[in-house]
Amino acid sequence: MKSKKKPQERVGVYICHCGSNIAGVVNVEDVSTWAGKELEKEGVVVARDYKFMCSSLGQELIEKDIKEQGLTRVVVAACSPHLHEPTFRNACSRAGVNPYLFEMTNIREQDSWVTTDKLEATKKAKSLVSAAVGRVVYQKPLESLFVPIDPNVLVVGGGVTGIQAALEIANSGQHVYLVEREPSIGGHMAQFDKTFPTLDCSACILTPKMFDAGNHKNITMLTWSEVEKVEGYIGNFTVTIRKRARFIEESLCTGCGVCWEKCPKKVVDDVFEAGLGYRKAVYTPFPQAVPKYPVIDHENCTYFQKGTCKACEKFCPTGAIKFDQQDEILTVKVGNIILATGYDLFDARKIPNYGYGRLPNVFTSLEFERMTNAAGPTMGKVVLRDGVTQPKSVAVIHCVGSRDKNYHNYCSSICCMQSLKFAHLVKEKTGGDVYQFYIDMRTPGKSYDEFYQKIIHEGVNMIRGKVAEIIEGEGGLIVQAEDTLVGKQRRIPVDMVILSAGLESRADAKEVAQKFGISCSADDWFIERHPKLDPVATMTDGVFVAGACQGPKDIPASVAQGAAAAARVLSIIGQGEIEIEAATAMVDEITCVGCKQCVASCPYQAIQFLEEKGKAYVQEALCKGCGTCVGTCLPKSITLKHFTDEQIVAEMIGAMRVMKSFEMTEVA
Amino acid sequence: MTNSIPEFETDTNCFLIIGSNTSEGHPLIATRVLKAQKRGAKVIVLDPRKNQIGHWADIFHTFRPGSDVAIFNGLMNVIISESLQDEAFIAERTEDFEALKTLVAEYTPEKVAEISGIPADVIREIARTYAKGKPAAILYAMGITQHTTGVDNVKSTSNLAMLCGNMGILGGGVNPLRGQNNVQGACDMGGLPNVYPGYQAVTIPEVQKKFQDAWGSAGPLTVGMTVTEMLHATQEGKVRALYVMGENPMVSDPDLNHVRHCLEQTEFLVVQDIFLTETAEMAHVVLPGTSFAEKDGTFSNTERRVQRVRQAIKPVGDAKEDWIIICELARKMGASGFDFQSAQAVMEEINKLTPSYGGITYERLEELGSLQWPCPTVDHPGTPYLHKGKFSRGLGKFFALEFKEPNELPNDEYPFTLTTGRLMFHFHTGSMTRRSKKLDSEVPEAYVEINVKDAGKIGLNGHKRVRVTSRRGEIELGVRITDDIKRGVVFIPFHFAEAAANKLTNSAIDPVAKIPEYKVCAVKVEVF
Amino acid sequence: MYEPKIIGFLCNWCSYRGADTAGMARMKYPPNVKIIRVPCSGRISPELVLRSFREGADGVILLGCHIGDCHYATGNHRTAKRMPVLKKLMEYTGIEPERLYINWVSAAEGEKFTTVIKEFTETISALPPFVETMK
Amino acid sequence: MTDRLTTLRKTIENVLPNVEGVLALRIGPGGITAPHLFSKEHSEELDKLALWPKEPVPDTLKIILRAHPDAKLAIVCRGCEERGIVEMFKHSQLNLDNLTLIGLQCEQDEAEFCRCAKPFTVHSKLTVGEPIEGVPDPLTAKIEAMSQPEKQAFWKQEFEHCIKCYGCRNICPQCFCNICALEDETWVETGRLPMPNPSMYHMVRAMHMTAKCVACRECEETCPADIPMAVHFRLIARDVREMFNYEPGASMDQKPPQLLVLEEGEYERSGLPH
Amino acid sequence: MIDYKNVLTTCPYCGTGCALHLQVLDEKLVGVLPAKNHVVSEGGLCIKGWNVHAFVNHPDRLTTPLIRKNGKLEEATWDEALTLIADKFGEVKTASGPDSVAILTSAKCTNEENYLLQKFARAVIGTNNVDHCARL
Repeated sequence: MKSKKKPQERVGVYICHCGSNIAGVVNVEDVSTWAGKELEKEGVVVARDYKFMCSSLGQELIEKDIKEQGLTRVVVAACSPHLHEPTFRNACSRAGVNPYLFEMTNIREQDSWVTTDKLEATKKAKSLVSAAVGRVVYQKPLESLFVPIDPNVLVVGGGVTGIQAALEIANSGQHVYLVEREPSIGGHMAQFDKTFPTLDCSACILTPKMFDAGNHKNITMLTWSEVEKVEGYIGNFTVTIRKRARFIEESLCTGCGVCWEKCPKKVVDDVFEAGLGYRKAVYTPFPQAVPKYPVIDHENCTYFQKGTCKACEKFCPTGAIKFDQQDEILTVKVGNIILATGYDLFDARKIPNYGYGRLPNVFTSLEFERMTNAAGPTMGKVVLRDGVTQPKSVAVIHCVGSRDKNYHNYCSSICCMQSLKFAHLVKEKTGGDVYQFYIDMRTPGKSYDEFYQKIIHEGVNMIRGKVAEIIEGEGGLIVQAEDTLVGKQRRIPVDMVILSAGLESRADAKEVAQKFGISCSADDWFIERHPKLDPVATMTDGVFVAGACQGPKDIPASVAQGAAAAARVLSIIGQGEIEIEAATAMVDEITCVGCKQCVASCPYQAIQFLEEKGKAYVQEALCKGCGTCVGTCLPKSITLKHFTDEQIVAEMIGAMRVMKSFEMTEVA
Repeated sequence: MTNSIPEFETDTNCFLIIGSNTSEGHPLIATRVLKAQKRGAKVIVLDPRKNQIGHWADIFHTFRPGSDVAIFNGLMNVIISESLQDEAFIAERTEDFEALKTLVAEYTPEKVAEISGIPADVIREIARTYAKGKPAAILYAMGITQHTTGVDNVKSTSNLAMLCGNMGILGGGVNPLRGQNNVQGACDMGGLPNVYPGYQAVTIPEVQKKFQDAWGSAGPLTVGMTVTEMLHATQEGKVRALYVMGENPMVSDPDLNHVRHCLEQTEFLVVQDIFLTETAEMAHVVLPGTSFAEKDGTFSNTERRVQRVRQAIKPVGDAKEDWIIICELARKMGASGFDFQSAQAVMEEINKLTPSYGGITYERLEELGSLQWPCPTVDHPGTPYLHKGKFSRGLGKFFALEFKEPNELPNDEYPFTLTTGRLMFHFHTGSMTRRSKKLDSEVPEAYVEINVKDAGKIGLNGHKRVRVTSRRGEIELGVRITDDIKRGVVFIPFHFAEAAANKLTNSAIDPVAKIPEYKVCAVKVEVF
Repeated sequence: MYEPKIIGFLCNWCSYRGADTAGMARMKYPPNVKIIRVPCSGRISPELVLRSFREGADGVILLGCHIGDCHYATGNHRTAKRMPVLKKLMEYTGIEPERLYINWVSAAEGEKFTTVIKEFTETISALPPFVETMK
Repeated sequence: MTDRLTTLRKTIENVLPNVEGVLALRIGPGGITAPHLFSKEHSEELDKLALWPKEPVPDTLKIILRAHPDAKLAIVCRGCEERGIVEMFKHSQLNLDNLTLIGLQCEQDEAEFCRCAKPFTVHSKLTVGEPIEGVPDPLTAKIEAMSQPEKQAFWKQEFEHCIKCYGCRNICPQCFCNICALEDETWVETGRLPMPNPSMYHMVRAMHMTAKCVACRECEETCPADIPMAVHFRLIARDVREMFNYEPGASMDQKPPQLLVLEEGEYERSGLPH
Repeated sequence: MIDYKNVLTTCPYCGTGCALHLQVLDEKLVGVLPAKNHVVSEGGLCIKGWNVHAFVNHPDRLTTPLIRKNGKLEEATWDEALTLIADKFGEVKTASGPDSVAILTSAKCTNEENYLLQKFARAVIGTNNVDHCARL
């Protein structure tokens, strides 16, 4: 029988005002006075309220009480523990109280911010404080376990973000596996011609980085590859990667290009060229591709489809074509993972009013990017779908799929600047009229608004209004919109329309998140640990996110995040070992009856069965502390540290006791 | 018990249970009551506490401890005034009915309601239910007997049973539920100061001669001392040596401070037991006996059913079967007639000297499982229910009994009435059950049960421990707040030596049966 | 009308953060639910739910990550297998099964959290107090 | 029954030389039956071999195996007891290689007494008697048909009768834990009678019997309060079968469903929100 | 050799007289099994009955006679203890008469033991000072 005697502890209770965030709704003085008096029987010896508990003065208050009043347990009622639990745990630790003897209760996000009635909010706060006090006396000191960090890193996604992250890490001397789904790294940025607001040549600034990454001794480049499975935990991930068959022997290939010159099969390139151009069945997406090796497109290759051809094999000077190549499954061990999987472009076909796909001279932003690229399908010429006619007037439509409750509520953040860039390029290349249809202009980056002013001076027509419809007429297109500045409907005839499509999360973002054990927001962007203070970490230790996979971002922000994620990873590697979850499960060998039910129930295979003893055993380093086994074990021989039945029940009783007492006083 | 346990399930149509916490004290008897209820029988429970059986009874009410005689008189008042009595039975089988009738006429339901706290209408309802529920059985336990009016209470139960013709029939009767496993057997075997085995009075010279012939020597013609008297006598030096086998008066007897004083005065105390009980700790010589699992013998249950106890394991350590110890001691003192080779051999002597046990042999028990005495011969089938056709004394006598207050009543200083009793999870002085892990974990320590309103009155706001004081002593213990106990009454289980309820209880005794008033004394309850 | 007492067991990774999200968006919901944070909905054994009712809870709400999104991969699968059985048991014992509610709320679903809490509080308010029904 | 008794005696006589003992029922003093370990040294005891009333023989097996884990034994088991043994095996509580099962098929009156859906053995290689069809369970049907308030009142009353003897737990062949959650005051209040409604004891026990109860009904039989608790277990067993396609004791290698991840279609059948 | 037996006996807690089997494995008490076709208990037991074996081998059990020497109880042999008692009883009986000895029999012991002890009181000591806690 477990000892059920209630422990005698000295508990300190601290109620945070959080300025007026909490104190504006919850009567914090009342809560602290009440706790000091009514919870005395539960062990409370000090109860205070303070403006900002998380401030250094607030923390010192706790530390001082611990030392002077001999507190053995600390409860802080403030914001979400996801925010400041570590802060107060550290404060306790400094004053000599084990961090696991601290309990935090959330009276801001889950009380003052969500409750209208001040009295009710105060009651709820009391109830939550009572619950925390009830629990904290049963908490036990825990010591963390440390495991060594594997210094290798996995970066998923070879766009500019991933490249940046990979280079930062590789340059510091650690090894990186860079996994890219496409045949070449480079991502979206490789498709662009110019970048806003500086109008640098995109390729000129990106390709050197791609080259560096491709040739770095510390980077293993795995293009045309995808991550299949991730196991393990921070410091010790085992990642399974499928390296798809290129049908090219990389060690023999020189990237001379004879194969794609000789390949008879022409294919519309709707990935890199956005459908405007062609490639062969054996190809590299673009001339500066890294790595230089082409891939054979199995679905379009005549040999694979019809069994004859082999032109490439015939002409290859080094005999590098290998039609019998198979997918390769690699297993790599890494300590940290950075996800930089980027974004998908919003599919403009979803808005039928804009006619994309139906009206030939409606283009998407990506199509226009390729069109203006000197190496692109039109050699940089701005022309209509017929490939020859230069447009005399062009409309650029903002917020296509963004800021629209039918599609995405969010602002894609890059479209305004991108559209201005398009206006400039149209003017520069055709001298025609440009009409910008926008909802609001958003130019908050460095030199962004200056760029906007400059474009206005170039004589671009700015029309504030959401485009209702694009129709055919008068030998071209007619854009219908309400000009909200003048308050009148306008019909503007143009030759060409560019839809500045928004960014959206990758179609398989959910699947990827699941694979890596992180979560997605409602729009399927990966969720960061904290939107302000921890933007590149995730709730899963050792897995970081960077760039547009976390939300729409422009190049500078993506690059910054790539570097930031790299810095976080390097700091972990630098620690050499990492503290892992102390709140793991534990088997009481005396009471375990050896029925093996827990072994089957563990999602991590962390429970071993010791045949000799006939008992179950938890491997701490594998245990993630979910507690599923606890719910399975009938005699309750397994306990989850820090979430024991005793603790949860005490917390529940604490909350309930106060609710009941209010009920009684109200009746009386 | 006049009747048998299985009859309850099959025959009884109404149960009047008073002063018995049946489902805790005698759980498997409560089972039969429950099964009868499922068959349609009515269950009436009266007790100062709404105990478990009270929760599922058809009629339940609390009453003031000690008002039993008044309640019975009130019930009989209703029955007679509504002519629900069994005239034929009264005429043929009983005597002195008129005296009873005259007396109970005074006890109107309204008057009884005032004394007992049971509303007049409820008294009427109970009376009607009982009278119309023939065969109806009265079940009681120490709640009836442990009073200074214990004998009156018992007589009242038989008054009521006879009034409705519920004696001598299957499923009826007056059924005291004996508390200890073999209290029936201990009485049957002459473990009393006034009788030899089989209730043969010590004062009758023929009886004395019979035993003298059989044993070579016998006791005097005078009645000996009861427990309470023995203890008093030690103080005066009248009793110099005391031999206690398997009893623990240091927890079980009333007014323990006084008991301690007496035992300290005893010149030579021998205790034979399986544990070093509170009494054994005071002994001059302690003899290690054996538990039921280590010896052969028989127990007689509350329905006079004699059943075998069989040895399952050898005695632990150097302990010896108690019957062997007695034989060895007797032989040591030079006595003859103690050369038994087995418990069976002892039973053979009992068969010869105890008429009611004449036919209860080990061979028959092996074959039949059990036999209920009276069973005078080896071809007698045993007696499931008594008084069939005729009472042992001939006619059944009605006793006209006035209600008398208990010896000690609450006052301003001691405002609560303390009543004591048992719990499901412990047995008697707890020497065995408190050493059983499972049972001990259920109720590891003593507590006082108090009504929720009284708890508020004494300021028990969240406090977990109280001090209970009577004129004789004080104990400190836990507290349980409940609305299942009558206001003004507190209850303490007596199993716990460290907070022994019997430090508080009154040693005032019934003048006839010499039974102490465990069920009523005045106490105060204070928080600290 | 009475104020129902509701215990909410929320997983640390999705639902508790979903509640935080609701807070950050200043969405309002009734104060009856007292949230207890657990690592995973799989940690909640039927015993804990039953004990909450025993202590006088009128309703118990159990929120976890969406199936497939569990921070512990498949911890919530066990919840999805255990709790329906408990609901059935409640039904067979004559306890309104709607007193126990299981749903999935992600960290982003502040609005869903608010709706779920509002609806559950309404459901429970429409039932008599649990303790009363057991008397 | 004489016929089965003779055949069973013969079967045991044949098995006895190859094992350390055969667990079966024996008539004792006063005609009271109890499980007994028959041995070749005392084969004359087979004169007292009995069939009925059914006793929790697997429970006795459990006790013997704790002290003699490698004992080579045979056991006479009815359908329910065989299922119990299978579950014990699946919970690593015994080694089937060391155990000879002698299946005893129930007769009509016995099956009806137990309201048994499967009064026959399926795994035993040696069998005695002819298997018969299962019989309906009118009690469970009756209780299930009650309205919610009726159920509430019914079970409140039944739980009020409970004297907390732990007999149902003690006698259950599936309760083999060293310590028991029902004895932990975190879950079941100690020392209180009647237990507060709804009984934590019975609710927790019903949950623990999920995917475990083999419908032997020993619990109901030993209950001094006559509580029809197996009704709960049977209703839940039906749900588990429907939701997760699992039946305790039916197969040797199927794992209890609540341990595993959701299979195709299970979530949809669980009744949880989509 | 596995020595397992069920010993049918009567429960020593309370006067109901339920039957139970003591489960004995290799001469150790390992459990309790109710008796299904018993006339009183019909296969049921209360919690005390189910745990009746638990105290038997408790370490507190008295395993040897004890004699008080210098105020303390000390272990002694059976012969020492019985001789001391016999001598003392004899001396008290001779000096103060048989009624200066009193004997408490037991409602927890068997009929046979109660019979023998009252026989001892009446036949060996010569007193009717025999009682037990029937009233308690």
